[in-house]
Amino acid sequence: MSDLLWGTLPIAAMGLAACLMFLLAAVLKSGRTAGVLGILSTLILGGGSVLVLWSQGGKVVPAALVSCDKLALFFDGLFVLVASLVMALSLEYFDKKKAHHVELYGFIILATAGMMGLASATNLITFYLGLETMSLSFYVLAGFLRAHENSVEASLKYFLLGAFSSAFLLLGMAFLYGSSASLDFGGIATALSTGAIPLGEPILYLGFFLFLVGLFFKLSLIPFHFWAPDVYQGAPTPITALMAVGGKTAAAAGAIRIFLSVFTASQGLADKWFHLFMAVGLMTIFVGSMIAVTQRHIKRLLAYSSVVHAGFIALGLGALAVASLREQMLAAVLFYLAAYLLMNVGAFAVAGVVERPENYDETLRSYSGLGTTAPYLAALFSVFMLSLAGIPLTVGFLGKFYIFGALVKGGYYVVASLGLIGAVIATYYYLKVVVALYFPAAGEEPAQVPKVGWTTLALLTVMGAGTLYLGIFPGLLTGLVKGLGIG
Amino acid sequence: MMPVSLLWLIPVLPLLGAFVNGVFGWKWEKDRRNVISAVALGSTALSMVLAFWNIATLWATNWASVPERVGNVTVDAAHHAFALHLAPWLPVGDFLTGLGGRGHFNVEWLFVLDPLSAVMLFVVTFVGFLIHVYSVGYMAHDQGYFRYFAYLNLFMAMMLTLVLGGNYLVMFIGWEGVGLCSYLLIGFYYQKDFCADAGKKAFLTNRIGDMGFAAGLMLILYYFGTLDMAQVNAIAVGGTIPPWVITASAILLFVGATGKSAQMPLYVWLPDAMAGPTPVSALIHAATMVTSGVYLVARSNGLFSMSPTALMVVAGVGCFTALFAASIGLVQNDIKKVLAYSTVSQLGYMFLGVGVGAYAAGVFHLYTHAFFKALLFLGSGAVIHAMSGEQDIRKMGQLFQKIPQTYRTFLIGCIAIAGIPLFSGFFSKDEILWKALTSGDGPGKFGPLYSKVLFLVGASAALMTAFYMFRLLYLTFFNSDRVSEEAKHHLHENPKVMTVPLWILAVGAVICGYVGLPKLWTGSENVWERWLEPTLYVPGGHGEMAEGAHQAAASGAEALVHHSAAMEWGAMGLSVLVAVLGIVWATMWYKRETETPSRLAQALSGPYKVLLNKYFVDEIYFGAFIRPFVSMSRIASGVDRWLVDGTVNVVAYSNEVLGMLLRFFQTGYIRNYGLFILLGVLVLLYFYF
Amino acid sequence: MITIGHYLVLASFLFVVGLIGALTRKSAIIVFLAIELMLNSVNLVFLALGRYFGQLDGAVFVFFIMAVSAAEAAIGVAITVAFIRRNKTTAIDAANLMKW
Amino acid sequence: MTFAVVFFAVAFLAFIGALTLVFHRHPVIAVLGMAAATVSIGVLYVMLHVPFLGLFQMIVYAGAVMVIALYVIMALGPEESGPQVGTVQTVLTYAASLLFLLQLYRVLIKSEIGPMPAVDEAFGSIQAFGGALVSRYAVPFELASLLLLGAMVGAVVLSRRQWQ
Repeated sequence: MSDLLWGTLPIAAMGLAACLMFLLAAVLKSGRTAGVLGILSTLILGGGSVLVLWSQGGKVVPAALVSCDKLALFFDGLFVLVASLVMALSLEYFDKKKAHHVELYGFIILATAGMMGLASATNLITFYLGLETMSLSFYVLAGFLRAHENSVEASLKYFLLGAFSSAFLLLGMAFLYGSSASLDFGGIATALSTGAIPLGEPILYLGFFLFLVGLFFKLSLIPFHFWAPDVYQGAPTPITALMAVGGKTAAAAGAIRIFLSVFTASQGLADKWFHLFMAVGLMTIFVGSMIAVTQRHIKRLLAYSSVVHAGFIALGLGALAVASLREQMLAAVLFYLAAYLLMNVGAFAVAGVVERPENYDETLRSYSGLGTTAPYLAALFSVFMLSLAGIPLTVGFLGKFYIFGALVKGGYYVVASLGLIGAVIATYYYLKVVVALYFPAAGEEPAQVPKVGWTTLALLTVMGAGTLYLGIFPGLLTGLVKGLGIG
Repeated sequence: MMPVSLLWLIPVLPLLGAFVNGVFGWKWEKDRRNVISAVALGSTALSMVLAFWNIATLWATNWASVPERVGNVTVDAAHHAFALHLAPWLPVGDFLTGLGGRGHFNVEWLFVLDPLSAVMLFVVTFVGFLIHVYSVGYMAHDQGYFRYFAYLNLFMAMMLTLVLGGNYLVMFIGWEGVGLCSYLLIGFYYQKDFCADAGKKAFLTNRIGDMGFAAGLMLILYYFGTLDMAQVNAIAVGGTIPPWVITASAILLFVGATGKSAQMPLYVWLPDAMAGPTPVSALIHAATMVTSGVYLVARSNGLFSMSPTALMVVAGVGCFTALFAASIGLVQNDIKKVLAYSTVSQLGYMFLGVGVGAYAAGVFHLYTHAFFKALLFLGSGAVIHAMSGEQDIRKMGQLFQKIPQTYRTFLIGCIAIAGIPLFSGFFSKDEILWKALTSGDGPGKFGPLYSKVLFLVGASAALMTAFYMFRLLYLTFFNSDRVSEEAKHHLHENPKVMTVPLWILAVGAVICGYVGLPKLWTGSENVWERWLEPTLYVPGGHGEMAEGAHQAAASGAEALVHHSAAMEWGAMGLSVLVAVLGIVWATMWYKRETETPSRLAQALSGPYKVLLNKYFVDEIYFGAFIRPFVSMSRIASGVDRWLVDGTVNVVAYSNEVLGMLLRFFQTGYIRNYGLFILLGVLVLLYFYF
Repeated sequence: MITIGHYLVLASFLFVVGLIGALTRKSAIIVFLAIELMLNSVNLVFLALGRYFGQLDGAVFVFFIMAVSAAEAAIGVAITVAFIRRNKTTAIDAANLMKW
Repeated sequence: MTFAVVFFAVAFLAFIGALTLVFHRHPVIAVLGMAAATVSIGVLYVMLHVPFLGLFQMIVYAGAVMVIALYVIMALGPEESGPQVGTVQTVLTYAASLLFLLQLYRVLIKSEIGPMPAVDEAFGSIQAFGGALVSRYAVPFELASLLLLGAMVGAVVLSRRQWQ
């Protein structure tokens, strides 16, 4: 096979899988069958191609406008994982909602293909197309529960605001193009490092910051986060997990790639975004936590939680600007993203299980006293909550620990201690949920949970065990993320 | 070599048991309680078997010919230690230490099997297993059976992690874990208010200690550049660390130890902790968890040995606590309270032992104490169980015929703790007192006056111990019959599942001391000390020290010329004398009902009340710390709730208010959100241009 | 003489007009079209820059943006129709169930 | 010179079209304004030497998108609704948009603006364009086709009346 084909193998595989699913949608009647086929094709085609390429050490094909280095493959693996998990959770969820539609799985796979494109783009065009493929699939997926008005509203909100923000992103890209006469990351980096900027520096900065706005929107950093709580609340819960985990990881992946290969080329620029990310990250952590404390809807609470987590990720991304910290921080951010995947998909999965068929957004009331009526589910949910809160012996703790450890090592004590304070505030609302699970308020009857199928329970068990296992023995993951970089 | 690589299973097995019972136990709570106990007992028994196998391996190892590394097990032949490097945990990397050296923050899951941890392993798994067995009978009729066994198993897992942890952070996990379990089990009968209060008190007091511990760890990490205990000890005795760092970190660790091991001034939680079920008191608050402070000091012996000041503090606090708690024990009327103060006092002895640098003696007392104190607690539980929950010894008496098995085992326990020769308590207590007297030779190099004071205070505490234990025995089993009619009606000997563990422990309380026969009797070196000696860290490396010790032994009396055999016999005689004296005294006053105690109490009503009210320490703490705090808050805000609940509430509240305000930006209107994006863009652009 | 600057200024004006439309119009359809106008202005920038640099890359990017716009139009109209059917109005402010 | 006149005329038309879209009360006229703007921009594309793309612009926007939009508006009844006036939102929007424009302007006057260089006839030809699409930009091209397929299915899914 030619190098070009090798380099695009994972994206092509997922694209093929998506086409297959769309074709099958015309024939299949049962959503469950479609789901199983979707999971199989994702794991076989997507997972297989990632494994094959990984075993070859990745392929870097400059001509393909995508780079399938090990970093991209790591992300591709995460995307395959999250897509499979979300599809497996959808099997029961959409049955319960009586809206099990065969096309669903095609869109999840299409979104995954988009994420892969975003994670391996080496050119602004592929970057943009990957982002839009992912976003368009999300717009559709958010509206999949058309019988519920929240779902439609979420879809509309996400669509309009997404298009609005990508206008800024595109304008930024246009000015970046104007400042380097190249759409290739390599070309832009050369222009930055040599200082050969055709239209002058101001236009470079303008382009850069407008571009960042688009990224901040996708990462849901404050003040570009407003869409997130509403959309997360309104979208079908497994899809929320996909958006919160896959979408955010993909945005972070794109950011990592473009920052490492382009924006570190000029130290002046790197200094600017270092400070910007620290400020935005800390603001996100603090403001997000404060609002999260007031939330009663579990999905909104989880949405703000994922906003806060984006703040921590932003701290890590910002520190990539510091050359001496780059390698360690990259590993820390990758670890954080993988940890975030496990615990967040788990938390949203429980939220989906607790949802009743007719109801749509459950408040904390639906969780009070689950410790007695559904002890296993409650135990798993506590594990995810404690991990999100960053309690030791969970993978969430280690994620924060590595990021703060790297910050401290780099001498950024102020940022690290502020972030730590924010992390402590953040524990409050997670513990609130755990308390509700085990100590229902006086006079409250313990809530009941709809019947849970074995697939969901098995997946939850795996994720819970993974959260704890990696929290105790992180060696597997730290070994994987060590030494990954732009090929 | 094989069993060492399975070391991690020892804590994991009880953890699995806790998991199974915690998650599925509620299904078996009603009619299949035997499944719950089978899970709990099975996992503990397996873990015990594994532990014994490991200990046997350690015993049989030929250190001269052992390879340095086998798989993920490394061997430190000089210190007789196997270290199992299970997996990395917090690999952060290198950093610059406070002394300008290179530190390595690479914490792994490190489990260490050496003679010291082997002793603890033996005590925890063996006594723990017996108490599990006993609990099956004791808890048979209680609510929350599955919860009880899940907590108990979790406790075992955490305690074993604490014991086996090879670095301070792994140990700290166990340390916090046992604290959590203790808290959960003290509050087990959470329907009763005082149980929950006692749990809270234990929690808060332990937090104070833990802060010291955590601060000590940070200091150690910053200056030593590692948290691996073996390395810290080695670096400490290496002499490159400034003395103040060593003293400060040792004292901070000791603050943690005083919290967990209930020493002055943080002992107040332990007597209250008796609110929990009695087997819990036996396991956690007598035999294992409360001794972990002693274990911590013994584990860090290199660190402590290098700081005479720290040792002086440890010995002083331990010695004073021993006397102080014993004096309170003299007049208490609750059977478990007497034992609780006795535990505090005995823990003081252990600290006295490690404080004078006699780590082996301190750990020896820890080991014998585990047997006889667990025995006494389980015996008291058997009494309480037989008396349908009565704990006041003023309402007992003449029980020796009604519950003979319990009586006999309790008697053995009392003799052992009193320090009568040929029973285990005698050997360990005598060893500690002797080492205290000769502490001028120890690493602390205490002056002769300090040594003598330590010895005399220790001996007086021993006198009181003998007295209050036999007072307890007589008031419970002899004296006059003061049992209420209703209790009498239900009075019965306990089932086999409870008495068999009692007998096993009783046998242990008699014979377990024979591994540490004094050299004075046998003429050859003490087996116990020879076993533990390799775990000691001394300046100049271990080999020389061992060599030196043997030379000293060879040259006989010369080296220790000022401690003649006669003097040692004398000290031993004195400690026997005080024990006998205490017993005789108690016999005179309490064997039969006499007027003396009450008359004396009237004559000396002032001191008596002071003792009865435990020196008013709870009240003093309340007056000195809590009440001023409360009244200050009254003055400050007029609402005392604010300050009692602490600033946390204020922070949380202001947080919520801010959150509520910020929430209103989330209007739900798409165009508002778009506008916020635009405003964000503007802020960004104007900030950078 | 028409320079690259003329194109950029025109594009900025169009972008800002689209911005105002997107944030003030009440009808969801018009808001969507206003956003398309913003994209159009970006297209103009790309194309002008490509022409300025003598490269085809800008034009290619515009081609892809158009493709995405067309896709977005299809999806957007479908979403809007679904929304309008449910709320019986095109008013964008009707999408206000989820807030705070 | 003629070029400049045509440019300004077309630019003016585009601007007026945009203003109509944003400010006209009647949705149908607003959409027609947008159509005018897109057609004008298409003309600018032709003037930028990429006639193929200009044509494409007119077909896609003025043709497809506008027609769909008009169709929706007509089908659902053209409610008269202009922009909001006088609310905090509008005031802030105008202010912020002006500031944004000012910022763009400040950047542009600091930029090193030069005249458009001459290009040869082959530039922007359909051959060159097609060649680039199938060679260098083959991967994005495939991705775009995937995206369009998804959009098609998505539109069907979202607007289908019956659910199972």
